Formats: sequence, C-alpha cells, structure tokens
Amino acid sequence: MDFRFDIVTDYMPFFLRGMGITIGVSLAGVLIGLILGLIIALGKMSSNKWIRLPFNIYINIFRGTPLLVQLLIIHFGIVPMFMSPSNPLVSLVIGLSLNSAAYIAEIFRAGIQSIDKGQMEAARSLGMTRVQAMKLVILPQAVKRVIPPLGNEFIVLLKESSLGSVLAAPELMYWGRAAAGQYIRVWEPYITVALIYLVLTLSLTYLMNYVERRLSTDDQR
Amino acid sequence: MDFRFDIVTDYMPFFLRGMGITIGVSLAGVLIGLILGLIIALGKMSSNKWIRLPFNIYINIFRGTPLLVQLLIIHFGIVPMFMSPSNPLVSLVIGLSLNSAAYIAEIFRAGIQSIDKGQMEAARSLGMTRVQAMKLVILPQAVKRVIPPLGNEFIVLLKESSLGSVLAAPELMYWGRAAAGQYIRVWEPYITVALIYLVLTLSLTYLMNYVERRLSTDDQR
Amino acid sequence: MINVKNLKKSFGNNEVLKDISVDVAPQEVVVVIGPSGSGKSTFIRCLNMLENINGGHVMIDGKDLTDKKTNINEVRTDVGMVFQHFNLFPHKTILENITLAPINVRGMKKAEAEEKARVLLAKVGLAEKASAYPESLSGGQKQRVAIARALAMEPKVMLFDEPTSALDPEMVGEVLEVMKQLARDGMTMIVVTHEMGFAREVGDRVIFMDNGYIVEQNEPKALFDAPQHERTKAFLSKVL
Amino acid sequence: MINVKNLKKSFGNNEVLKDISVDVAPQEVVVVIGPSGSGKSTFIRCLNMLENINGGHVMIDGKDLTDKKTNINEVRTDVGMVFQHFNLFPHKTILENITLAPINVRGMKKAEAEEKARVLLAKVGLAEKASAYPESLSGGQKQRVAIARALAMEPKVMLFDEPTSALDPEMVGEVLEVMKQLARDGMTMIVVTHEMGFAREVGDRVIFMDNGYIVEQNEPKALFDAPQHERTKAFLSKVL
Amino acid sequence: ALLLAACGGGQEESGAGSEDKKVLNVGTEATFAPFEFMDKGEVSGFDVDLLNAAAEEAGYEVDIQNTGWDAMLAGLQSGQLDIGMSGITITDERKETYDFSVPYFESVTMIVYKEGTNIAAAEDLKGKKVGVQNGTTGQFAAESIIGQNNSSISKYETAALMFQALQSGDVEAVVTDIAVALEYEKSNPDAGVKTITDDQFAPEYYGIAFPKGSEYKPEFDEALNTLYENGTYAEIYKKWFEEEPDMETLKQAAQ
Ligand SMILES: Nc1ncnc2c1ncn2[C@@H]1O[C@H](COP(=O)(O)OP(=O)(O)OP(=O)(O)O)[C@@H](O)[C@H]1O
Ligand SMILES: Nc1ncnc2c1ncn2[C@@H]1O[C@H](COP(=O)(O)OP(=O)(O)OP(=O)(O)O)[C@@H](O)[C@H]1O
Ligand SMILES: [Mg+2]
Ligand SMILES: [Mg+2]
Repeated sequence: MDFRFDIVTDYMPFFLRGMGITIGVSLAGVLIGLILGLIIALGKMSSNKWIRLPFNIYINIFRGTPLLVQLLIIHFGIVPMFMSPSNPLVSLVIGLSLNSAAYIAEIFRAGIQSIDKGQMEAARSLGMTRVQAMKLVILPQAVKRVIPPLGNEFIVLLKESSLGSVLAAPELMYWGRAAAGQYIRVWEPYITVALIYLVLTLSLTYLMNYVERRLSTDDQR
Repeated sequence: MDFRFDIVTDYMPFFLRGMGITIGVSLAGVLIGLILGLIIALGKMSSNKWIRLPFNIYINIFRGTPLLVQLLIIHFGIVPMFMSPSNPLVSLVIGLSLNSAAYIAEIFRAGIQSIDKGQMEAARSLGMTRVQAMKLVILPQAVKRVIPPLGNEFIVLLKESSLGSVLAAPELMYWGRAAAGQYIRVWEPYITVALIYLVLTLSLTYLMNYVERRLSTDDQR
Repeated sequence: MINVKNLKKSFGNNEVLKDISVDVAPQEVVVVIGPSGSGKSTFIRCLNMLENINGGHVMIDGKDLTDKKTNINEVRTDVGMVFQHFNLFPHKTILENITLAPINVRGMKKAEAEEKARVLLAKVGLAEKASAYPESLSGGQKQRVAIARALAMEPKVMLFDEPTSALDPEMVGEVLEVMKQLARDGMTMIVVTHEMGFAREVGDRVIFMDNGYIVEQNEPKALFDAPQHERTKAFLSKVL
Repeated sequence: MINVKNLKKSFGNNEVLKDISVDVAPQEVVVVIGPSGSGKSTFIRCLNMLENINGGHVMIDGKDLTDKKTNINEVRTDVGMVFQHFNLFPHKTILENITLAPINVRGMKKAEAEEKARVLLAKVGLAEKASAYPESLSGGQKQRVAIARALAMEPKVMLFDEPTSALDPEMVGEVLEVMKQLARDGMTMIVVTHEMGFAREVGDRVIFMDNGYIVEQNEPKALFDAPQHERTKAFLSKVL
Repeated sequence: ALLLAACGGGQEESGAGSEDKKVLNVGTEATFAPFEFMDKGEVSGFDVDLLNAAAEEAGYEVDIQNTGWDAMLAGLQSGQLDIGMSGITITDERKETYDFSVPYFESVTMIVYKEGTNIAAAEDLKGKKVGVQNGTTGQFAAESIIGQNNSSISKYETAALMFQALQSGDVEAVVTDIAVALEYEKSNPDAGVKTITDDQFAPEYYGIAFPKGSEYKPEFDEALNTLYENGTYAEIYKKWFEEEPDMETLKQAAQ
C-alpha cells in the first residue's frame, strides 16, 4: 500500500494546531475536574446518607454512560441555555470536566481513605477539628498518592477529547477526520493522528513516572 | 421540545438486539483480554530486560492511542489480510481484546505485586519452584484482588464498544445512529441508547459490589 | 483528675467495655494490663473520645465528656495521647510535627512554638533531629518525638497505649526512660503496657482488665506478688 | 550439618554480611542474637538461598548451595523455615497449608499427606483446627501451624527468624514450648530471637552478631554472664 | 444610538435595506465530497457555493461550520442552527421533523463495486454485503431493494469509511450518490472499482433543511428558483460536476 506523505504534510499545520487544542481542553478538563472532584469526594464521604445520595447519583451517571452521549446532551441541550451561539470548545471542556470530576472524585476518595486511620486520630487527639485535621494532615499526604492516578486520568482525557470531533471542536481528531474526508483516505490521516496521540501520552507517562519517583524518594526523607 | 416515542418503539427491537451484541463483544473482549493480559503481565514482570521490552511496547501503544484509531487500523488494515470478507464484529472483538489486554495486564501485575512478598518466600522455602509458587500460592490470592478492577474494565469496555458503530458493527450505538439517520433526529435515539447503557453499567456495578462484598467476607473465614 | 463512672462501650453487638468505674488522682500513674482483646485500648481511647461512649460518664479535670455542651476539641488539648504505632505526620519535619497543633489549635506564634518544641526535643534527647523527617528515625526515636508532640499541648493527663510494643527490644529502654522522667515530674498518666518492670518501678496502681471489666486493681507489688483473682493469676503466670 | 565459610552478602553498596563462618553440628540448637540491622535475618535467609550469596560457601548436609549444579529446590526441602510474620497461605485451610508442599513438591498422596499433617497438628496442639482458615487463628496458633507446615517436609534443619516477635506476650509461651519440644526431639535448629530465657534453657550455643560479623559465640550461660566483648556487654545490658 | 444598539443586539429582524446582513448559522458534515468536504481547513464543495449564492440572493450571510451529522441535526432541533445543508435527502419521515427547501439536486443512485464482483443491475445487490452512508439517498435506495435494516446492509458514519470498507473487502458493493461515486473513482484511479446505475432506483432529491416552521424556508425557496432561472445554478453545477445540469427535471421537482 502506498503511503501519501503529501497528505500528511498538507495537513500538518492543522494537526499541530489541533494538538494544541487537544492539550488545552484536556488540561482545562482535568483542572476543573480536580476542583469538582474534591468537592464530590468529600460529599460522598459524608456520614449523612442523604448528603451522599446526590453525589452518588452524579458519579453513577457520569461513569455509567458513554462520554459521547454526555457531550451531545451538554452541547445541544444544556450549554445553549446559557450561551448563544454555543461554542463547541466550551461544551467540550464542560463535558470533559464533568466527566473527569466523577472519576477524580473516586481517585480522591481512595487517596484519602488510604491514609492510615492513625493520622486522623493523632490529629484529633491533639485537639484539631475534623476540618483542621483534613487540611493540615490528611490532604497534604493524600495529594502525593493521588498524583499518579490523576496523571493517568489526564492521559485518559487526552484520548477521550478526540470525541470532541463529533461536536466539531477543532482538536486533533477533528483535523484527522477532515483530512480523511478530503482525500477519502483513511490511513495517512489516522496513522499520523495516532502517532501524535502516542507521542503525547508517552511523554506524559514518562513525566508521570519521573514525578512518581521524585515523590517516593521524597517520602524517604 | 417534543419527544417522539414512536421512534423509540419502532427501533426498540434493534436496540435490544444491539444491546445483546454490545454485551457479547464486551464479554468476549474481556475474556480474551484476560488470557492475553495474564501472559503480558507475566512477561512484563520478567527479570530479563529484553523479554520485558516487547511487552512494554505493546502496553504503551495500546494504552497510548485512542481506541478509535486502533479499531480503524485493525479493521481496515490488519483483519483483511487474514479474512475475506472481513466482519466488523470480528474486528471489534479483536480490537477490544487487544486493547483491554494492555489494561488487564497492568491489573494483573498490580494484583500479583500486592501479594505479600512473604507468601512467595514461604512457598519457595518449602521447596516449591517459582512456577509452582505462582500457580499454587500467588495467583489464587491475586485472583481475588483483581476481580474488582476486572469488573471495572468490563464496564469500560461496555461503553467503549460503542465505537464499533464506526465500523458498522451492529451493536447498541450503531442502531442508535441508524435511527438517528433515518429520522434525522438526535434526541430520541441517543437518550434511549444512553439509558440502556446506564442500566447495563449500573447493574454490573451492583453485581460487582456484591461480588466484592462476598469476596471480602470470604477473606474473614 | 479523671473520673470514670459505669462506662459502657459496644461495637455493634460486641460489648467491649461492660462497666468500668475508676478514679485517677492528679500526679497518679496508673498502669493497665490485661489479655489481648480485653478492652484496654478501647478504654483509653474513650478517655479521649476517640470512641463514642455508649453509657456512663467520663469526667476529665471536672469536664464531662459525655455532655453535649462540652467542647471536645478543648478537652482533648488537656489529654495527650501516645499510640502504639507513633502516628507521626510523615510529611512534616520533627519540629513541625511538634509545633503543628500549638500553632493551629492554640494559636501560638510560630517562633514561640518552635522554641518550646526545641526544649521538649532536648528533654526527650533528640535536639539534633529537629529538621529531620520521621522516616529517618528509629522506632524508639519516633516514639520519643510522639511523646514530645503530645507534651507540646501542655496536657494535664497523658495516655499511653502500648507505647513500646512496636519497638525492637533495644529501643524499649529509651522510651521507658522518658516516661519515667515524665512520671517523676508529676504528670498524671494512664499507661497500657506489657512492661511489668516499668509498672513495678513507677506505677502507683496497676489495673487488671479482662473481658470488659476491671477484675482487680492494687499497688504493683501487691498485685504482681499476690493476685487475688484466678484470672489475674492465670494471666500473670503467662507474662511474668 | 551446616557449614558456613566466609559468607558475604551485600545489598547494592550496603555490605550486610561481611565475613561469616560458622559450623552447626547435627542436633545442635544455635541461638543468634544481635542489634537490629546487624544482619541476623540476612544470615539465616542465606542458609535457605532466599538471598543470593555474594561470596563464600554454604554447605547444608554436604551439599554446597553456591554450586550451580545443586538443585536449590531440593536443598530447601531439607531446610524448614519459620518467619516472624508466619506467612501462612490465607486461601488454604490449616490442613491444606500443611499438605500443599508435600503433595506438590514431594509428590505425596493426598491421603497420606493429610494423615501426616494431622499428626503434626496434634503435636503442636491444634488438632481441632484442621479445617479452619488462618484468618480465624490467633498469632500464637498461626505460628504453631507455620512450624507444623515446615516440619511436614521432614527437614533436617529448622531455621527460625524471630518467631515470637510479632506475638502478644501471652502467646509467646505456647510457641516457645513447641520449639523446646522440637529441640528435645533432636532437631538441628538455628533460632534468631530476643527470648533470652529460651536461649538459656535450650540453646547449645549463642552467637552474638553485630554489623555483619560474628562478634562472639559461646554457651548461653557463659555468654550472658561473662560476655567478652564491649559490644556484647552493651547489647546485653539493654535487653536482659 | 439607541436604535443601533437594538439592531446590534439582534433583537429585530434586519430590514431589506440594512447594510449589516443577518448571519445565519449553518451546519454540515464535510465528508461528502464533492458536495461538502474539508479543503485544507475550509469547508468547500457544491453545496457551499450554492448556499452562498442563495443566501446572497435572499439577503443573508451564512456562517458554515463543519458540525458533523449528529451535531447538525441536534443543532437544527434545538434552534441553534438556522440551516442544515449536507446533501440531505428529502423523505416523508424527515419532513415530520424538519422543513425542506425545494429540491436543489437530483440524486442519481450509483452502485460502486470491486472489479470481478458479479453485479449487473440493482437486483444483484440481493444476497450481497452492501455498504451505505448512514442517512443518505444511497441507504434508502439500497433498502428499497434489499429491505429496511436488513442485516446485509452496513451503515457507515462517513463516505470515507464506506469506501474504505469496500477496499478492505468488508462489503462487496456500496450504494451512493453518483457524484460521490464518480469523485471517488476519479481521485482513486488505481482502486480497481466499477460503477453502474440502474433506473430501478427511484429518483431522490436533496434539500436544504430548516427547523420546523422556519421563516427562512420561503425566502430560500424563492432564491433557489431565481438561481435556476438566471443560470447561476448551472454555472456552479458545471464547476463541480463538469457537465450541464438537467434543469427540466429539477424545475419540475421544484414545483
Ligand atoms: N473499631 C472497632 N470496631 C469493631 N470492633 C472493635 C474495634 N476496635 C476494637 N474492637 C473490638 O473490641 C475488643 C477490644 O479491643 P481492644 O483493642 O480494646 O483490646 P485490647 O485490650 O487493647 O487488646 P490488645 O492487647 O490486642 O491491644 C476486641 O474484641 C476488638 O475486636
Ligand atoms: N532486601 C533488602 N534490600 C536492601 N537492604 C536490605 C534488604 N534486606 C535487609 N537489608 C539491609 O540489610 C541490613 C541487615 O538487615 P537484617 O534484616 O538482616 O537485620 P536484622 O539483624 O535481621 O535486624 P532486625 O532485628 O531488625 O530484624 C539492614 O541494614 C537492612 O536495611
Ligand atoms: Mg490494644
Ligand atoms: Mg531480622
């Protein structure tokens, strides 16, 4: 099979611009998801069943349906109520944030619960309130444990942001599809796009491993 | 906005048939992924750097690119070399299997490494070979720990199998798109399809929680 | 100083403390012994409200812990606690471990808290470890820091739950030494321990618990040499 | 029975065993003591090849462990090992824990293995626990099962690495009792322990290790009552 | 100033004499060459040129976005988009949800198959694996022969995927619009495909889609008819298809 490099070169500026947007929306998604996720995690760990309920429902819905459907509903149902004309990039960031918040909440919960119970007890026995103990003792330790799974979630988001092409958000996959449509060829655009994704996720993975190693040597201070 | 229930009723037989296929391909994907994943996990834990290398490459590629691209390459590039005419269901199962194998390998590795080192030492000190110790002592214990993340992987696969619609594999999302194409309406088909996915994943989640509870009480025997 | 009356505590259907009454005078050192599972830890944790109390009353320095109006965080600053597994904060230096609560709970100035912390560290023989992290300390050193951390809140009572059980035998001595000094300085202490030598040397009273009850209590010498109850005898014959 | 000559072992740059030579006669009971980190565990683990040996020779019953031609799994069946943390197989019943290796390594018939396992369980006083799972046992019971499991392979030597350090004090006695019986039955044993009473009572020889060397060895009474080296004296003054 | 602010806010319909033309939002799926496709980042094609001409005639500006098929439909339903133009086939089922302009293109259905496949007429599609693009005239034509939702029909999201499936042997033939088929044959001369048409396929027409009850439909109907009369339509047609349009049939259908 012949591989037409001219297709790749023609579209490279678009692929690169798309890559920038892919990174941008994924980063925005993971950062907003971080804030929402922390709130949801704390809500889900409440001792009150009725406070836990809405957070549980949220997590179940966003983890239980394909992101594609979530994006369509957000872009065409919810965003237009606040914004006209709605912008697919805004919808994509909202969708990725809400979706990742559900996953990040579980990451936070696991991180907090992995901290030895004795830490909370020691803090409380020194007279700290629950909130003080969380803030000064538990969360600073949990943060270290959640960084690796959060990096992972970022990688997941990077790949899933490719669904933004359905909303015509001009990210990497969108330009891959555009190129495929123009030349009615599948190989050149998709292999190029796949390679760009691979470079992105692998660099991130190595960065993550580096951070993880740094964190674990920090632990041995 | 009006909701046309007649579209839903018209297509319900197709949605149900698609749901069956969705479950089938996901199950096949997770089962084949299980076998491949175990092999990859053991390979990746080899003490020989050169044996580890190909397994690491495999895992990086399949975890580092969007499944959509993997499916396109497998269906249009690889399967036609072996099979004519090629069948999108076969490609979908292959794609899901190869993809999930990479994730399942990491699940297995984490499960095996979570077993206390003392177990291996006790087994070896009784004269068991490495293979015997793995088979009789480590794996039976690891299996329990990997069941929850495997259940999770099955749920992920269930949602990701929706990408089979791109290959025209007649699973749930395919029929959602077919209905959307016929009536050129988006809401009715997609909300119905989303609800079916939600029911599937939630039932699985509850089943999983039940199994997990059973396993942890078993531990207290 | 401490007055416990008809204290009851259950976990689900498991009645762990069935009816505990005991008074501890200021400056008294009380040693609690008993078989595993007898409720020693639960008892001592109830004194600090780390466990919810199901019945009876606990008064610390005149404040009733079971009274809803009592500010439990305030009471806790009066009650220092030392755990079997140290529970130092691994992300803080030794100095920060000690100053964290004084600064954040008592609102003490940082400089003042640090100065006090250094005095305490010197007292437990670890002045040079101020800027180390817990990871780099031996078990015995960790436990001495934990004691200093509790003392930094200037508690009126100190509770110890098997402070030496997680230590290598050679490190037991250094921790007991710090505790003995504390006793000599007049601190009111309740100590759960298996170290009978310590009980003999500094204990004013030894309490033997079994199955959620206080079976017997007496001066150390009297209890060890002439136990009255069968269960006390059986237990002592195993551990002495 | 055991001949160790110039044994060396490092972890990376950390030389843990610097030059260990020692011979153990059949039926001899050798107790190894020494401060934490002195290399006691590493030494005993080398005898079973749980650690790779970096230099010197270890002969067990005439077979050289450092010889590439030696089948290490076969040697291991001659050397029973008991760990500080028991390491029972949690997914198997007590009986299965004991029969697993005889059936799979020795190729013994299941019925025969079970019969032998029941005899051993009776010997350690746990006949009625055959079908229980490890989770339901106390620490002392677990350790006794671990001993029975090692004995099921009919080893010629038994190695113990602090078998009672993870136990509540009341359970220490029951495990030591089993070990004493084993010594009386003529088993060759090497025991790392802090239980000086045990060393005195059944030890034929006590080895004091420090910093990767054997500093001093002698009969228990002689070593405890009249240590020759400064380091031995310092250590003994802390733990006795 | 007040009046200007009101106009700028888009509160009022822009009058015929207004300088600022109202901008209409248009959605399309640009994978249907030569009707619409991405040309190095720009949406272009026959539909684009025709719509621009019609909008000019009707006094509007259009902002054409490659929204994708699903998004275009949802956008029309939610009123976010004013116009959908993506080679949309006019069917009775669809008229229940959308308004369509007068037909602007007669779609002749064509079968594309790999050399060596035994296909001489539409009837030969029965029993063969057939690929179509989801929701297009090709799909309806194939289903009229083989049966609706028949399991031997595979519906692809895009034309690119459909042709790729033909190449890889996934399907034995694809049924699609003649223009799309010829464009593929032209740009992939070494693909080894053959094409045939068959009168048995009923004629299908493309229309511009509007939300139900759209005020723009009559204006664009009128504009299209003007373009048919003044020759602009024929000009655009020749640019993309390199032949003369059959104006009679189209005008008839437009009545
Ligand atoms: N958080 C808890 N939830 C349920 N049961 C508990 C909990 N904490 C303790 N128990 C139970 O309460 C009983 C007494 O436990 P406790 O820890 O007070 O005993 P102890 O005397 O301190 O024993 P040890 O010497 O082993 O520390 C035990 O049966 C234990 O299983
Ligand atoms: N797997 C390992 N990797 C690296 N270093 C190790 C390992 N095992 C032991 N060491 C190091 O070897 C030295 C001796 O350890 P060892 O466990 O043999 O001491 P020990 O005398 O048994 O002490 P303890 O009484 O605490 O059990 C220590 O400095 C320890 O940190
Ligand atoms: Mg306790
Ligand atoms: Mg050791």
